[in-house]
Amino acid sequence: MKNSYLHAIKPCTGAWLSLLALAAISFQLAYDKPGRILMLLVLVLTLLKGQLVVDHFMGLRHARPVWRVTMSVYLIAVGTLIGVAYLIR
Amino acid sequence: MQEVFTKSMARNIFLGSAVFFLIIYLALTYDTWQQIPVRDHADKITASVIRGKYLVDTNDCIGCHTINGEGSYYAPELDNVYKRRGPEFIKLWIPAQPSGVAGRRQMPHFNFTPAQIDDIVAYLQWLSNVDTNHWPPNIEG
Amino acid sequence: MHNALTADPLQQSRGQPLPGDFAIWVFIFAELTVFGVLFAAYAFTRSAHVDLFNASQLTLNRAYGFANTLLLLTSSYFVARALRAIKTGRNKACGNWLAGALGLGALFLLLKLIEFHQDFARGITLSANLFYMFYLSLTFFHFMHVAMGMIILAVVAVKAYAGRYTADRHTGVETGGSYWHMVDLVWILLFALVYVIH
Amino acid sequence: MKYQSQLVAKPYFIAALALFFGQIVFGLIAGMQFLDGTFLFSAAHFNIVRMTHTNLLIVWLLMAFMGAAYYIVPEEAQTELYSPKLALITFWVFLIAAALTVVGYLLVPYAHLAAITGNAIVPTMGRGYLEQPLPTKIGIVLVALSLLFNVTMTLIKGRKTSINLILVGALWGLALLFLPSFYFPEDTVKASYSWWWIVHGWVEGDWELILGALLGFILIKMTGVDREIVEKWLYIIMAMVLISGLVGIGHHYYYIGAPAYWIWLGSIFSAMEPIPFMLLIAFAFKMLFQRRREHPNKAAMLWAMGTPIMAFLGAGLWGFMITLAPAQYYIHGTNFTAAHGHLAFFGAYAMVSMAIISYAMPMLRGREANSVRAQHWEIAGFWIMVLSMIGIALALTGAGLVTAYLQRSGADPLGFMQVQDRARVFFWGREIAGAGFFTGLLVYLRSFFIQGEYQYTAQVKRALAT
Repeated sequence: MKNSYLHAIKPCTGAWLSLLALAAISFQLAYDKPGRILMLLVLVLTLLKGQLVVDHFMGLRHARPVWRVTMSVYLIAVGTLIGVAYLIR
Repeated sequence: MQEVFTKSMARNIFLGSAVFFLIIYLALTYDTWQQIPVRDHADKITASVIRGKYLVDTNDCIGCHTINGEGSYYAPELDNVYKRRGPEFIKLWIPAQPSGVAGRRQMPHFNFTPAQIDDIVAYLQWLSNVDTNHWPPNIEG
Repeated sequence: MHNALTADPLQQSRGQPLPGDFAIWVFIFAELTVFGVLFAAYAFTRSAHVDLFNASQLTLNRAYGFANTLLLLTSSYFVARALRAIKTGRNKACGNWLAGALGLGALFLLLKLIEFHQDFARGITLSANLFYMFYLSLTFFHFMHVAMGMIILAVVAVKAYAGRYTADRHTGVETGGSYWHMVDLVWILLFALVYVIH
Repeated sequence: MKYQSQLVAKPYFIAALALFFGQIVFGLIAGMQFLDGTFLFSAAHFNIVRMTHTNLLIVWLLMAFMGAAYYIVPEEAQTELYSPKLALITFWVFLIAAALTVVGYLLVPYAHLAAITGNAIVPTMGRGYLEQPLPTKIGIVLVALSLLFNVTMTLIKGRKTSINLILVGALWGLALLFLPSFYFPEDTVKASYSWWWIVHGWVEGDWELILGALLGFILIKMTGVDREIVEKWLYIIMAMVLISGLVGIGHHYYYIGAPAYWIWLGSIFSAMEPIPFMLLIAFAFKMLFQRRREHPNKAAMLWAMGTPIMAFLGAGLWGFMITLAPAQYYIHGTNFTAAHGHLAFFGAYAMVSMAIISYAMPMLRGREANSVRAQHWEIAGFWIMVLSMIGIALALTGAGLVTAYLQRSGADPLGFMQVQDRARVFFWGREIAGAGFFTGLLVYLRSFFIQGEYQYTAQVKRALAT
């Protein structure tokens, strides 16, 4: 039990550190010149962050695939809507 | 592993969302309450406007008309009637009712005094200046 | 990177039900829908008023947004750790992690209040312009979710300290945690949309 | 029926149906006045006919809800009603107050009625649905207090099921939400804003909880499905009502002078208001398919299944069509709103009232279910009324669209009366469908006069023969 517990921490900690790093990158990009590439980049980074939270914090990678897919579809749908809105200007 | 779905959690969600969204609504209402006097020029609500409104209410004008779209759909919108018809027309129109034209919708005769009609017109004038987010779409109401 | 993270040595079986009480998930999905529609409404309104949105966006203090992102991400991590702790039956550790998450949540609220205070001082209101309308609605609505999440986590923390959970029976921790992660998830999207993307 | 005191529900249900009959008569007169403006002009002007029509609706629904409460609360609490005598006194007070109010409407000019009932002291009159003079409003509060006292005391001494908690809680909400009717500010915009606390608060919030509780009760009784499942889903559905409906009130605030942000908040939240109705349909049919018994009262089952569907159609679908701000910009204050109002009030609240009446009345008359013949009449009434109401809604929708196209849009919009003349065919359609509805109501009421109870043996024999 002790052993498995130690193993179980790591993915969460890894996800957390990755999230912090991604947030820092997004924050840096906030000061860049506006542009479509930049916008899409931030959007993709954001969706990636979202999926990390869903998988590792919410723990949906252990849940029935349908739930994880539901959340992924949600993230992609919201991301697509935002992306389209920013591209049609 | 069996899915957990308890009645007590369902009840907590129900009560929680009731309180949660009530607080949000109250916060928004607080803001709205500050904005309304600005948007409807509350400083222009004179004694005459108040008397006019009382007449409009106690004669159940919204039993046939709409005011800002609320009321009944039997007779025209009153929000912008002041701008549509002008004060003189209204002052002549109200005492001349009912028209008695066969089959046409009739407006009752209310026995208003000229002073009362002035009050009603003052109220309608105030009403026409309320900021209703550009509604109605045109002068016909 | 993604692969390395998902390679869980525990090999926990997939096909588990949603963590926590199903009732909270109905609420979570409802809230995510509302936020999703709000985000889309923001984005499409912006496409009709790009200059207004870009100019107004620049008046926001992005450092606050970033700091709050770090706070929520970390508190979410703490909640995940709290769940790990209770899965090995350590009630006290679970409570401590939750208390830590609560502390970070409180910091988030404090920072957001300071930001709101500065906004109001500058005359930013719901009726100032379309951008501020969305900005204030979204962040206030999210603010309320953080407050709500903290109440839930506080209840869970108290129960954890009182030893009401065990390694086998800890649905409450999962329920509260799932809600908190949703609040975190929404903020990640909100931060990117309102503070960063332009 | 398990408790003697449930019998007090009977006069409430009978009065409810009598007032329902009155409501439809006045509805037919009002519909006629759209076609011939001089019809009954001097006897009862349109506004009087309309307020009688709408007030009778409110009163009969309240009668039915009260009857339902007096029937359900004791059975759920597994104890006799706290005071059946008080319930009976309350019934007569309410009925007489309602009758006097209608007589006042019909015999005294409205302004005069306002003058003699002290409206100058506390102005309350002249708002839609709340036209009642001050004494009637105070009477409503007293009646509500009596009801609340009675059912709350019953609940306290008995079993506290979720159905009962939701029902009694919603009755408290109903009474509390009525209190803003005594607040009528001089600022018309504030008056409008607060008027919706009552109207939206009732029909798109609190009454939906009552609807849920009544439907839940009927489904538990008729299908024999586990109470635990019914109740937890009920809580979830009711939570969705509040999540969407509380801020969803903003869909009334777009064009009345309230700030512009309501256009966004109202549109987004109210767009979700159909969700609880969809869930309610799924919920009702899930219970139906999982039923553990065949209840002989087929008519009640039909009402119970029809309610969520028609509620979804009227409140959900028709409501959604006019809820988004861009659509409402053209449709606000047209007969489209009336179409929604008719279909939603009937589909949700009139039908759930008839569902509980259909279920409870045979019990109150000492039988589990009515004879097959009576049920056939009732089912025929159901279909005629439902289809006629859809007809009314479609006709009014047409009339509303005529206004939206000819009066609200285009470079050269027509005036109000010209547009009304062009919509005449729809007003005819509404009146004809209204006559159909009246026929359906007569058929429905006829079913109550057919004696006899459901004969199991006859049914079994016939099933064996075929």
